[in-house]
Amino acid sequence: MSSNSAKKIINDPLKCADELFEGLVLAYDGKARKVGTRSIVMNDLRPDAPALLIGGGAGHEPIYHGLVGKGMADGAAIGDIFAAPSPDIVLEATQAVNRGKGVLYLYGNYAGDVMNFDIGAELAVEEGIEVKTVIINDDVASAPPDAKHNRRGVAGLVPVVKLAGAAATKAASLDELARIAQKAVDNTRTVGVSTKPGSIPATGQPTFELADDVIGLGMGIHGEKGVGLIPMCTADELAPKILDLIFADDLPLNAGDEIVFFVNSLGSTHMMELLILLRAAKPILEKRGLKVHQTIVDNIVTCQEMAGVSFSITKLDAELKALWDLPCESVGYTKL
Amino acid sequence: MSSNSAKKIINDPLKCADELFEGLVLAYDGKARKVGTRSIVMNDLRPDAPALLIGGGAGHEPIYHGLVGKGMADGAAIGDIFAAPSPDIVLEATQAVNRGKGVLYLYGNYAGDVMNFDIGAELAVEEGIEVKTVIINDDVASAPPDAKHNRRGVAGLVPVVKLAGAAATKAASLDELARIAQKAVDNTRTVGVSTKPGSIPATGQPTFELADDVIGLGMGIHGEKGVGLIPMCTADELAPKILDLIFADDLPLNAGDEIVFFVNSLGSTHMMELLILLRAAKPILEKRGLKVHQTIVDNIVTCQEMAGVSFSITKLDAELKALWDLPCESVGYTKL
Amino acid sequence: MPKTSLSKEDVKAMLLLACERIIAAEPQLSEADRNLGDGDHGLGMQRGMTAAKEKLNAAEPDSVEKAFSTVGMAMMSSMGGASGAIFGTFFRNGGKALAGKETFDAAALAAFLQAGVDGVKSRGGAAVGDKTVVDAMEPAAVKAAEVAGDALPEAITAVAAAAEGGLEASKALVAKFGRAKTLGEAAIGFPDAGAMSVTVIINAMKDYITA
Amino acid sequence: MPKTSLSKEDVKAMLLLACERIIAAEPQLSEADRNLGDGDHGLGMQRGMTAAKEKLNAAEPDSVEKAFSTVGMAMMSSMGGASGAIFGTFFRNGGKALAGKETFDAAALAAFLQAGVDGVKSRGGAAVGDKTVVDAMEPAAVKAAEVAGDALPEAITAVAAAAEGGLEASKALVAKFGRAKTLGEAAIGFPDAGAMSVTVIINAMKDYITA
Ligand SMILES: Nc1ncnc2c1ncn2[C@@H]1O[C@H](COP(=O)(O)OP(=O)(O)O)[C@@H](O)[C@H]1O
Ligand SMILES: Nc1ncnc2c1ncn2[C@@H]1O[C@H](COP(=O)(O)OP(=O)(O)O)[C@@H](O)[C@H]1O
Ligand SMILES: [Mg+2]
Ligand SMILES: [Mg+2]
Ligand SMILES: [Mg+2]
Ligand SMILES: [Mg+2]
Repeated sequence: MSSNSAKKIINDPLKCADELFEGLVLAYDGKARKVGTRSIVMNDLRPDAPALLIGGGAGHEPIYHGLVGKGMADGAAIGDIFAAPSPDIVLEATQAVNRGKGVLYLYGNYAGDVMNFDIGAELAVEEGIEVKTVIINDDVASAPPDAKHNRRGVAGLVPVVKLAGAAATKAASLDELARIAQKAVDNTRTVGVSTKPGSIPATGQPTFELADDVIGLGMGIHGEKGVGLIPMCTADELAPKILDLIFADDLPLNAGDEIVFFVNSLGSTHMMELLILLRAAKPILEKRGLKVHQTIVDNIVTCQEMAGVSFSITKLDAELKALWDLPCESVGYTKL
Repeated sequence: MSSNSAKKIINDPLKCADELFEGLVLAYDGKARKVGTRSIVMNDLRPDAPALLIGGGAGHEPIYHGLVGKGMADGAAIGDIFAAPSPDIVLEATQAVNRGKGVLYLYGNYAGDVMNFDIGAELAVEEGIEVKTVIINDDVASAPPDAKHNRRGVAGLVPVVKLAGAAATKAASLDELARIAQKAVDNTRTVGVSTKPGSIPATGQPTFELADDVIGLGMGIHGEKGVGLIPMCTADELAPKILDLIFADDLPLNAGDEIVFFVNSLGSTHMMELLILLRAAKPILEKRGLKVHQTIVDNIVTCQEMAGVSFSITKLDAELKALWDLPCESVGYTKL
Repeated sequence: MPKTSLSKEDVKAMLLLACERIIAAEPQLSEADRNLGDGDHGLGMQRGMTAAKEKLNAAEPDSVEKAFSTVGMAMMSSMGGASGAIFGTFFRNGGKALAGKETFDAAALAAFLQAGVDGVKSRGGAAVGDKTVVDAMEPAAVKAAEVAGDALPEAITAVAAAAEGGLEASKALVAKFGRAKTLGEAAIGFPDAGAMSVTVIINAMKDYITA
Repeated sequence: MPKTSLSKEDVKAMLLLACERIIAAEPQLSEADRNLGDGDHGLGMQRGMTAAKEKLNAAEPDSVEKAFSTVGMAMMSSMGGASGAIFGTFFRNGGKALAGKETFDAAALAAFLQAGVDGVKSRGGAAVGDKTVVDAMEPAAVKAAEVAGDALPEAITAVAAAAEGGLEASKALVAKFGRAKTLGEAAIGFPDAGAMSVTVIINAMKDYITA
């Protein structure tokens, strides 16, 4: 067993994914159940309806599996720490959420997730289950707009799953659910920054290296490189740097547009800092004429005790706004 | 300006409380407003009703002010970082939440809070506002059962404010509201542990010292000493140690009793660890015959990037259970 | 030249020196609180004394009483925390005892300290030996009563020594109030942060009076 | 003594050695992934090869094909992540190309590697130069085709050198797939973790065959 230099309250460092998963199922107080190796599926799902399945690697809690819930995802297929779920796990989850109308896979754009979900989909199709896939690629800093297929999926997952989850409570067909999920993705952009690495639970090793006097602008949630390092700066200096990257992207954000604005901590960045950043960011949004329909300030998309934040913007049209306003409840995100 | 060794995303280290407070008000999207120096008060409160005012020092976000909300507290009086609000702030908040039926002060048992809220109450009474006070003292490890007046208020604040907030939407009188809040306090116990200090935003200094190979058992959220240091251990070893301290206390927790079980991160302890601890704790609760009506796994009562966790148990009688089941929404805690 | 009696303008100048001394002592005061509490005592006192300085500088005081109570009001509203209530009460209640006095002499010093510590004790419930500000305030007040007939420079010098003695004695104590109260034996050896602030303030008064 | 042809039991033994070598190389493989990715590649490979070892040890293989596909299935289901899909596909598709073969010789080696790398390329979309496993697999497969007529020990030795050459060449590349793809120029100088695993596996095969 590796020594754990990160001083974490765990048991066997190699069993973290299985154990946190067991804990997660318990956190649902009987509203969801364990399926197969490492999938969680809601009980009491709408019959004869298309299903919403999310998933990804563990270690980023409360995502991904914590976004399973009422008005959220129907189920999640969970991998090991920082590793996409295997095709077997995807298949088990697919079978469990399917209610005869097919299953939408909705997950972040990582090579491992794409390949494993694709193999899982092939297995599901062999069993006669219709599968569609929508890939979340909200991370503006990871590739230019003309190479969206190379963009990572990061904190934009939360508004996207919220919207798709609301759609899943109403959609008549898998196609309709996929259309709305894709629209939510198309309307969502995120830029993150990091100030400190998280650690790999199995080894206690940091996930990356970062000097004390710099911020990684546009970094991914595993420490993937973004647009570059900038000198450590104040919240008031940082907020416009992040927003400018989002504004410079291809999503039109014009005066009068309504948005969801999500300020996310990557782990150990404290809510105090998120609120100080929100104070810096909101006037900039308002100056551009954007109307914030809902603000979310929380740590939902994390990488262990990594420090850093991300801003996500989701633009709401009338259809998405109506879906947004539906209540939802999950371990990771709840709204009345 | 002090150097900030904690690498935090802030502006002027001495203005953190004011700035995070401004951010917090923005996070409410117009549902709450700023009052006076540093108070937040919900709009659209039930007329002619007793009011629920909470408060305390800043730096522990999302508490205290983040527990203002629908079915939660009506308002909060906020101090500087780790400092109780001044009597002026308490008075401003009192005037703003009062709707002719008096105001219940509900806050954690710290000398500074008690003295400042007491002076605030004296000022409010001079203005003809009736005030009652219920003090939260859930921290089992801070004093023996016969010296509850010496016990700190910690994460039990969350279920207590939830219950009192639900009561505030229905209670006919200040006395009734105070009775229910007191009952919620009487039924709530917490034990916390710490593995790493947080930092003081103004100086970047750690809030306390703790060796790498020990855990502070029963420590308070500012690093106040608990029952002692124990060697660093696994989640499976730690969970029973914490629960045993709660079980050994004077709140009867017998087979068949229904409880709320709240696993709280003090800041940078990751949700993965909370879930692994929940996995260890839940079977122990079940073995004792306790029925967990609701599990909460979140970081709501924090001290900057301090690492550690607490377990809180609130025993529900029929009245409290009915109140628990009412929906609530706030920046810090929301349920359908 | 040592001053045997202070005008209200002198009192203001003396209190401004106390403000400066507390502001400068922030690191030591916070450090003391880190050992026993949450490490913010110096920051709170700095906030309070910065506000007090501003208020004192804003206008000449109407009276000796007003000079003290201005400091108390400023601390009470700007600080929060335990020490905002404690020092706010100390200066406000102490000041009230000087109502009508034209000058500040050794008898006034005794009246100020006695009323101040009485207010603190009834607000916070602490007594000597509980490892709080009272451990410095009470010996200072007792000594001031003894030397109330002496010349002010001698009186304040004796009072400052008594406060220091109280601070020193607080090191050996187990805390019974405030955040340090759960430390038990672990508190022994550390001086109380609030008591340290008391000595900084009284020493500043002494330095002003005896300079 | 070098082996010119392997029975299905030999293939099992050879694959068990590859499992051991990957498990032992966990720290280096994770370290390589930390430079370019999320630092878990060695952990995933360790998990996969531990599962593969168990499955191999559970029963004697029915066939040469089955020995390889057992490893592929075990990796595919136990690992997850990019490398679970990649190596699962590699061993499964490579194994399928050996259907019906009684022994494993240089021709079989060539068939295995070609089918394996083809599967990986169509699954992940990467080509040589994209800084992925393909950079080690493809040169190995190309070399294996060239030496398919040679004796197995000579063939595997040449193939292992080709894989190593590919790994070495990958250092100079900018990643186009996987987590490293956004690193740009910063990726230069570091070898690809997945390609490193390929060389560990092929070197283990070489050591078994030439021992
Ligand atoms: N009940 C009390 N009576 C008198 N002094 C007290 C009391 N509680 C705390 N104190 C004083 O307050 C000091 C701590 O002040 P400060 O750090 O500003 O407060 P907080 O505990 O709110 O952080 C202690 O060192 C002690 O002298
Ligand atoms: N599309 C792809 N095609 C081929 N190999 C790939 C591809 N994407 C990633 N890889 C390989 O996977 C390796 C990373 O594996 P691993 O760390 O297990 O995956 P993850 O990125 O999920 O953490 C890379 O070093 C690379 O060799
Ligand atoms: Mg990974
Ligand atoms: Mg404090
Ligand atoms: Mg303090
Ligand atoms: Mg990896």
